[in-house]
Amino acid sequence: MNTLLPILAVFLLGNLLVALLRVARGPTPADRLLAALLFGTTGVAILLLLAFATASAALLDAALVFALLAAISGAAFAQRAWREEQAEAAHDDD
Amino acid sequence: MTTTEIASFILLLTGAVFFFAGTVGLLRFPDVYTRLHALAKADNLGLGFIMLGLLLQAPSPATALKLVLIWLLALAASATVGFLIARRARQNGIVPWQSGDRR
Amino acid sequence: MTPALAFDLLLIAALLWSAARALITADVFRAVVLFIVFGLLMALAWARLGAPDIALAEAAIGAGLTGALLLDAVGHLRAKWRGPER
Amino acid sequence: MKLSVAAVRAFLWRSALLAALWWALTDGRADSWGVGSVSILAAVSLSLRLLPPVPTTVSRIGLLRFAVFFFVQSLRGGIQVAWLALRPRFSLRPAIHEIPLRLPEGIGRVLLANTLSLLPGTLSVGLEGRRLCLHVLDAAAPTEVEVRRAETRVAHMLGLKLEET
Repeated sequence: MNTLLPILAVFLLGNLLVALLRVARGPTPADRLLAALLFGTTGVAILLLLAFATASAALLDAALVFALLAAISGAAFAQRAWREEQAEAAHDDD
Repeated sequence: MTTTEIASFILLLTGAVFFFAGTVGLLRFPDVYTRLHALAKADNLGLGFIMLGLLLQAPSPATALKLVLIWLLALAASATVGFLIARRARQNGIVPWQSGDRR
Repeated sequence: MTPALAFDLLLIAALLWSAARALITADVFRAVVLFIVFGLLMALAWARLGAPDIALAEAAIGAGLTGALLLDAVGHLRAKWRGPER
Repeated sequence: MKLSVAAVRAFLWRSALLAALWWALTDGRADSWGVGSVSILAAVSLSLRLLPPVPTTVSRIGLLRFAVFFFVQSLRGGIQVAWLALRPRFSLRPAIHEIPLRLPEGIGRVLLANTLSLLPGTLSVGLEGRRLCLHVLDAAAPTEVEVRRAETRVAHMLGLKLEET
């Protein structure tokens, strides 16, 4: 079996975790929700690598769901959860 | 090692390099907008290369098509989410970092 | 150390970290984000344990739907808390 | 719904696309087509109701040219941002540009805004009417030229007419 795939998976997981630590520090809520983007790309890549390393095709479906749901939680955040300062920011928007 | 395996190897490594660059950009860049640049571009390209590398090892054409679909979905998702986050950050009054500011 | 073992150890550490942070954080919004992160990491863990179907369900329900609902709830709560003063 | 040539064409195209999607999702398994054909029919009829067939057609040569343009440019964008992140000396000169679009209202503008986030040096941060706000990594780069090029490609692909601003 290809030994490169598990090594790459570990490397990407390390990347993901370092980035997550950075993202968890903030400082703004927007920085925190970059985690959604991170899982949407790095998480998907890790799942793809795992799917090929263990030859389990079902993990590809999990990767598909990952990409979709990272997008949904990102959109939910931007549209619904974080609009507190909108009122006073509206006038200096343009 | 066949030529296909070598090509797959190189593509996968290139993908890993772009992911690494994306992470470094995320750590070094000063504000949320520049970090979005790093994530939206470098990570998507990294995923694209990983996808291409795995495409060469795909057991069936259907799996290959599914890989491409996953990549396109991830592209559309991160472009959209990136835009939504950037727009909301701007509406909520987060000022972009300027080259004179402290990091 | 084999790559598989390294992967599992990293994943375990990250799971414990995100779970602990989600529990002890005072800020609700931060806790929700950490909960989503925990759910997605848990999905990776199920994938490693050879249960792709549960990984799928965890990502869809645990992280996606619950996460979106919780984020929506945070938005409503904040609007309520801050609404009357402005 | 009145049966017209456009509707029939849209029906056939969408069925073919969704069939290809189903084939990929089920790994080409033959025994899944019973459920698959019912799902495809349901999805096509729903899509025809939610998004009625529109007279604008996607030009195939335009799609191909846009795809090539997009891949080359996103490669450039990724390399540029990777270089900016990895180089030892840190040099960013970000700015916000506001560019009036020539594309008509609708899917074209949204597609352009999303595409620009993946192209070198630009990130869409706002779209109100025809004004597109871009965050750029280098204030001195010829952003407007790049945006116009991408805009032209999108217009060609979707068969849209550019309006003068």
